Amino acid sequence: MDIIAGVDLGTRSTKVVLLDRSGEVLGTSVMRTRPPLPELVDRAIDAALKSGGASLANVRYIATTGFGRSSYPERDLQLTDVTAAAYGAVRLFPQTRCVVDIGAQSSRAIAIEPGGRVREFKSNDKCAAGAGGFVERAARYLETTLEEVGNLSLAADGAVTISSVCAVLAESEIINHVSQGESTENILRGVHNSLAERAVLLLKRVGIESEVTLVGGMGRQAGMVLALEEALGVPVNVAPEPEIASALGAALLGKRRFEKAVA
Amino acid sequence: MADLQYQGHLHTLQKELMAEYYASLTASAEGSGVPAAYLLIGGNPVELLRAFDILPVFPEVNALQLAVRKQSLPHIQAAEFMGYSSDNCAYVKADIGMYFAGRKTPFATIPEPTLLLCNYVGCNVYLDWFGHLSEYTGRPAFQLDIPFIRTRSGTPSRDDIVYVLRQLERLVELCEEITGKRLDWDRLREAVRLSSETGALWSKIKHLTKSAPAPYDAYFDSVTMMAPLYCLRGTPQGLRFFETAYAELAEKAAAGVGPLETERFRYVIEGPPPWPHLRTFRDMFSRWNAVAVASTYSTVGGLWEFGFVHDPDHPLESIARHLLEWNLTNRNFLQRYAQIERYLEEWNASALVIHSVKSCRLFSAGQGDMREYFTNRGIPTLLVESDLEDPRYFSEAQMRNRIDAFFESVGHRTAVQGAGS
Amino acid sequence: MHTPVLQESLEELVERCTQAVETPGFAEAEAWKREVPGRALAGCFPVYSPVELFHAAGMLPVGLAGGGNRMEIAHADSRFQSFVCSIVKSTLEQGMTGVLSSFDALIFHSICDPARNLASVYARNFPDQKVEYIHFPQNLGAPEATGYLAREYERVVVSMSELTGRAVSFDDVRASISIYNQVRSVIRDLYAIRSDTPHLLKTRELYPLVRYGHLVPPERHLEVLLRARAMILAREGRPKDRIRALLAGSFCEQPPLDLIAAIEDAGCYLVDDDFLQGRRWFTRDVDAEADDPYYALADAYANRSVPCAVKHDIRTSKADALVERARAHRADAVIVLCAKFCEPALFEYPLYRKALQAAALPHIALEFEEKMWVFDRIKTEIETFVESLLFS
Amino acid sequence: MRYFSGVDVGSTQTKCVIIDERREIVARALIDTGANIIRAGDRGFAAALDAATISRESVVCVAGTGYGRFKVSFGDLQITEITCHAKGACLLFPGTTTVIDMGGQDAKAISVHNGEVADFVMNDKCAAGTGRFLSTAAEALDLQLDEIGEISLRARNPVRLSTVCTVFVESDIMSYVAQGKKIEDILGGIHSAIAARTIALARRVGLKPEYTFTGGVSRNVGMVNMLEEKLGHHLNVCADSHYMGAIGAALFAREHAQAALAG
Ligand SMILES: Nc1ncnc2c1ncn2[C@@H]1O[C@H](COP(=O)(O)OP(=O)(O)O)[C@@H](O)[C@H]1O
Ligand SMILES: Nc1ncnc2c1ncn2[C@@H]1O[C@H](COP(=O)(O)OP(=O)(O)O)[C@@H](O)[C@H]1O
Ligand code: SF4
Ligand code: SF4
Ligand code: SF4
Repeated sequence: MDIIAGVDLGTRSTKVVLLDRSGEVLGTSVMRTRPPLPELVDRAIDAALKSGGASLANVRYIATTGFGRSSYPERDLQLTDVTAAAYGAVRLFPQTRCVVDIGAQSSRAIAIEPGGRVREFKSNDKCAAGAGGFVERAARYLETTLEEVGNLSLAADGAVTISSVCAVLAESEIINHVSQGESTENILRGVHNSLAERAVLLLKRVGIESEVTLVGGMGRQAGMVLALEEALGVPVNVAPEPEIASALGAALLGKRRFEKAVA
Repeated sequence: MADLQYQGHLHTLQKELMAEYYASLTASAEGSGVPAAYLLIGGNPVELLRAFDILPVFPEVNALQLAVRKQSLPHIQAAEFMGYSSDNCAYVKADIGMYFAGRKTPFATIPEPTLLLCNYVGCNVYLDWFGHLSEYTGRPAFQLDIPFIRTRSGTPSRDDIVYVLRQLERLVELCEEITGKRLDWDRLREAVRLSSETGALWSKIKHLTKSAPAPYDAYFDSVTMMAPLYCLRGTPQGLRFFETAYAELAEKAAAGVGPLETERFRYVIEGPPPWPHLRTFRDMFSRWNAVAVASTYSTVGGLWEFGFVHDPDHPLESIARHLLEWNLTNRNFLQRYAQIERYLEEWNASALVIHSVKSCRLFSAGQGDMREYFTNRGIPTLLVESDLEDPRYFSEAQMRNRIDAFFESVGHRTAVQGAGS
Repeated sequence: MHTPVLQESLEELVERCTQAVETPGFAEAEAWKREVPGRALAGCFPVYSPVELFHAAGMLPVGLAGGGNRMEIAHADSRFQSFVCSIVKSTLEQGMTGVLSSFDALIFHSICDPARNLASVYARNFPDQKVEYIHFPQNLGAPEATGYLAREYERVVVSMSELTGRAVSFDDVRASISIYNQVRSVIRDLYAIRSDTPHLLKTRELYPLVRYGHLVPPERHLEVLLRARAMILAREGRPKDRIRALLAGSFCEQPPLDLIAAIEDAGCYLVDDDFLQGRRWFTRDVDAEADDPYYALADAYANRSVPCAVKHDIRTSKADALVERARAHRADAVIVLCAKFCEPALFEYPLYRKALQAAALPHIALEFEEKMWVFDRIKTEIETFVESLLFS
Repeated sequence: MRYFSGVDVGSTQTKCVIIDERREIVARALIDTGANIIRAGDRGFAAALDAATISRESVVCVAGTGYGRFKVSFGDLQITEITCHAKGACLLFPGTTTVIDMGGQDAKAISVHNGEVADFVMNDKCAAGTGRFLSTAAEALDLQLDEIGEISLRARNPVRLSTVCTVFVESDIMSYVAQGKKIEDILGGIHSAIAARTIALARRVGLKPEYTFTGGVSRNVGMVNMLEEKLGHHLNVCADSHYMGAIGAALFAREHAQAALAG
């Protein structure tokens, strides 16, 4: 059996997706990103193999993506996370025209053509709070866990406004809201709203078209999804494991190249 | 704290007259047939437009009105979607956003421009702004190029004056073309005469804050008088407004009444105000009983308090001089230092506050040097940052902290007792 | 002190120019000044500095192009805030750390608001240096503009003569126009070579060769350029499968060379750019025989200079000019690479974007800073852009 | 015995100090400000009372300082931390002429003359290069805040950062991780960048020794070292440096009470 591995070295977590020749997903894994990266990738591939019951000897092709894409010497192909996220999203939701990718430190809006080719994309600017790390810190201030954030925000009966452009200043706004007695739920919803607003801002710059697919770990947070849908006014696709989309995209493009090579 | 804000007759009259002015804009937008020219505050030849009955529209005034009413952000964002950067002047973004939103504002419908009169008085952004408006509206832009003051003496050269006069003459021709009327020199002289009287009153009003307590706040209350200074200058209504304002403020000065119950600190302030948070910002000073006795911002449309008056006998030449020489934004940075120094001395102020705005690099770029300059001269100087139009750049807690710390240190020990809120 | 260049290989020549460009300081210009007593240096802030005038006055016009990414800003950021572009700060920093102390005059002009204020701040902090400010008319095409600029140029020359104690004749100005015409002409050739055969000349090489001219006398630059041109024409190679891209927006503050290299490494041939280095701002030669050479220079600026964000000419649309240039160079894509916080450049973008979209030319907008040192984020953007064009 | 207290409710941590009439410190307390800024002042004060084993009533005057100074509802007066740090520094190090305070969200340089604030500057609105920056760096590298200083001392080839933007520093750090740079070199670079920025700040009030370093970051040996190295001068730092704002506030409380008594 030939296995193609897609590895997404994200700033917060490293994701692996294994595909067989027919394009079926054989296994996945997610690990916290920690140096040294090459060993980390080995371990992550190993974990994915275990989850799929296959062995390392079968891994024929490795495509990497994410900030650490060039730090794994064994890679066959490297792709940026934008390209990878686009192809991953289309595999998950074939009608996708726009992808919102919110990772730990970056957020992007990608407009794609049918099939996954990137037409235009826009990353968050300097001085723009707008990624998962912000939520993580907000969660810490509010003395709650990342896993609870999504549902808490969903349960909000209102939302505070967070208007600062800089994530750091936005955090002081959060503190301000807390001291004014705002509920944790409403503050978290405010955080999600502000992220959603920024994502829409990016999307507007590339041109919004349906369907919109949200990928990246933030898709795990139900409140985030709702906020994005409200801000956009259209439903948003989210996969059960939204964080692996880029790894999946990398694996798919890797598979294409691999087949060309064997053919 | 609302009671700390003083609302005199001049405020009511201002509202009335500005409402009339805005009604005339709406009428023009709705087809009254009165042509409208967009022009810029920084040194504006509004008198010339009066002579042709062309309605002056100041996009900057519109933008700041939007900000004061907390309506600027959606327009700014709309412009950002078009590709404008977060680092572009937010006045421009708010204006362009508003333009594409149908030119409707809570105070008026802004007419399409018949003429885009770009008076380049220092700010390079003006050129881009009106260039883009020209692209979007399809209307011609007239670039009135005002050479920057480069002489040590601070006066323009003969070449400069002749150059501006030539351009003003071409502008007259253009206005004649637009309106189909010949320039009526008597009307121009009349407009310039009204301006000269208005300017003289404005200058007297500015000198009133030399008395202690200052009868009004030369920053927060001055801005009330600035809109009529641009939008109504050269008209009888404009003159009436300044007569009323002067009478009222002179009376207060004579009676020893100020905008606050007590006047503890007299300071000079540099930089445009944070329009979206004007009230909050004002309160930060009021609670320290600090009064601005002079502000550079109130001289962006013209600098009258140091002796300039329009000359009805030489209307075009005096307009040229106003544009070239008697304008904060066409003067170099060091002339601005000198202006502040005069304020500190002659208006008897003991501190300088610099409000640095991200949007306006013309005003702000280099204010760190200004801080350095005045600090080295022993003037307590505070530099704070936010923006004049974009509400996102105002961090209330940070701002309050800096202002409190500043007045604590200016007031030394006595501050300890005064600091409670 | 002129090291002969005739024996050097092209690579050595490029390396030498690269070193000169990347090393902070102005060693060659200072050496030139020391050679003969009475020589003077003029530091010219970007973009359209009329270098011919300073040359005619017996000075060496040195282009100020910021501090690059090897210099730490430790003083100047106390004077200019965080939202001001880097070159303004790095120029002042160079002043404050003594790097500009051998300059006799510094010249600024009306390109943007921070540059204008910098002129004042610089003058205040360094009262011993002469600071001139040139007003460029902003109403190009107006009948009175060119004449006004010609008189402005004359005023500047008089001011420089006061400094050098040397009267400047029309012939002096004509001679200077002529030498810079020659330099520009070779640069135009090199740009044409790169556009026609980008595999023979990388921007990574062309850039330092051209910018070297900001640091040395034009006579010396001409010698280097001629030698380089001969060697480039002798090069051989095969064109590769690359994206032909045009670069716009970097007319003032300069991107680090590594960034230019990174763009090329991502799979682009840069076939044209608007680095206004090498004083390549006129589209053709300035009349070196004119009766009034000042008028000729002013006319060249007013009527025959390349469009750029800091020049406002309502007769033409800069966005249309960009599309035309892209077409003329058969570019597949446009990279709008502008300096962070550079308001003039940022103002161009919405109109560029509109025009490029209408012309169906793919583009990407990126911001850089001269002090950039880590390029990962921007590389990702460029690579994605290239991938999106390749996978189409 | 009459006691006086200073409560410094900072953006990150709340510090409380109780002094007696002879200006001796009798108790200190340090807690995380956390979500509930109102409670933070109370909790801090209670902890200090506990440590001092005295009753609330024996504290005759309480001064609030820090970002949350207005939230110290039981306080008798409020003073900004700038004034307080200067005051505290002059008590512990009477020769102080320049105070460098690095806290969670602000870096400040204060020039002191006769025990009074003569001039002060803070980092511009941008929160780049403050204590928050260090904690973000620690998080990105998965380290504890109190170990990074120590580790940075081992740097041999410190990296150069291209930004001190707190939002983007994580991705810079991760790029270096991807390049396989050593953790100590990355940390060395971070400390160096912040120290340089802080000194640039201090230069605005004039670099006049003697320097006293206050605020939470003064606990970071790496930063102390780096600042001393770059300044070429010794910094006054002691175990109480982190409490300096609270100490200053307590001194003001004492003066206030005495003035009230006299008046
Ligand atoms: N299981 C989860 N529950 C809630 N939020 C999560 C979860 N996993 C990740 N996130 C959120 O998603 C963000 C981005 O995660 P990820 O896409 O893995 O980042 P990156 O690819 O940049 O490393 C995290 O910062 C976090 O806020
Ligand atoms: N044990 C420690 N070791 C190193 N740094 C520390 C330690 N404790 C706190 N800090 C630093 O101090 C900062 C908080 O400082 P502090 O002066 O209390 O700030 P604030 O007054 O804004 O809350 C933290 O962001 C952290 O960087
Ligand atoms: S710290 Fe905040 S304000 Fe400063 S550069 Fe970064 S994002 Fe912008
Ligand atoms: S940059 Fe300043 S002067 Fe120019 S338009 Fe903007 S706010 Fe006005
Ligand atoms: S980079 Fe832009 S903003 Fe900076 S000096 Fe040059 S033109 Fe002006």
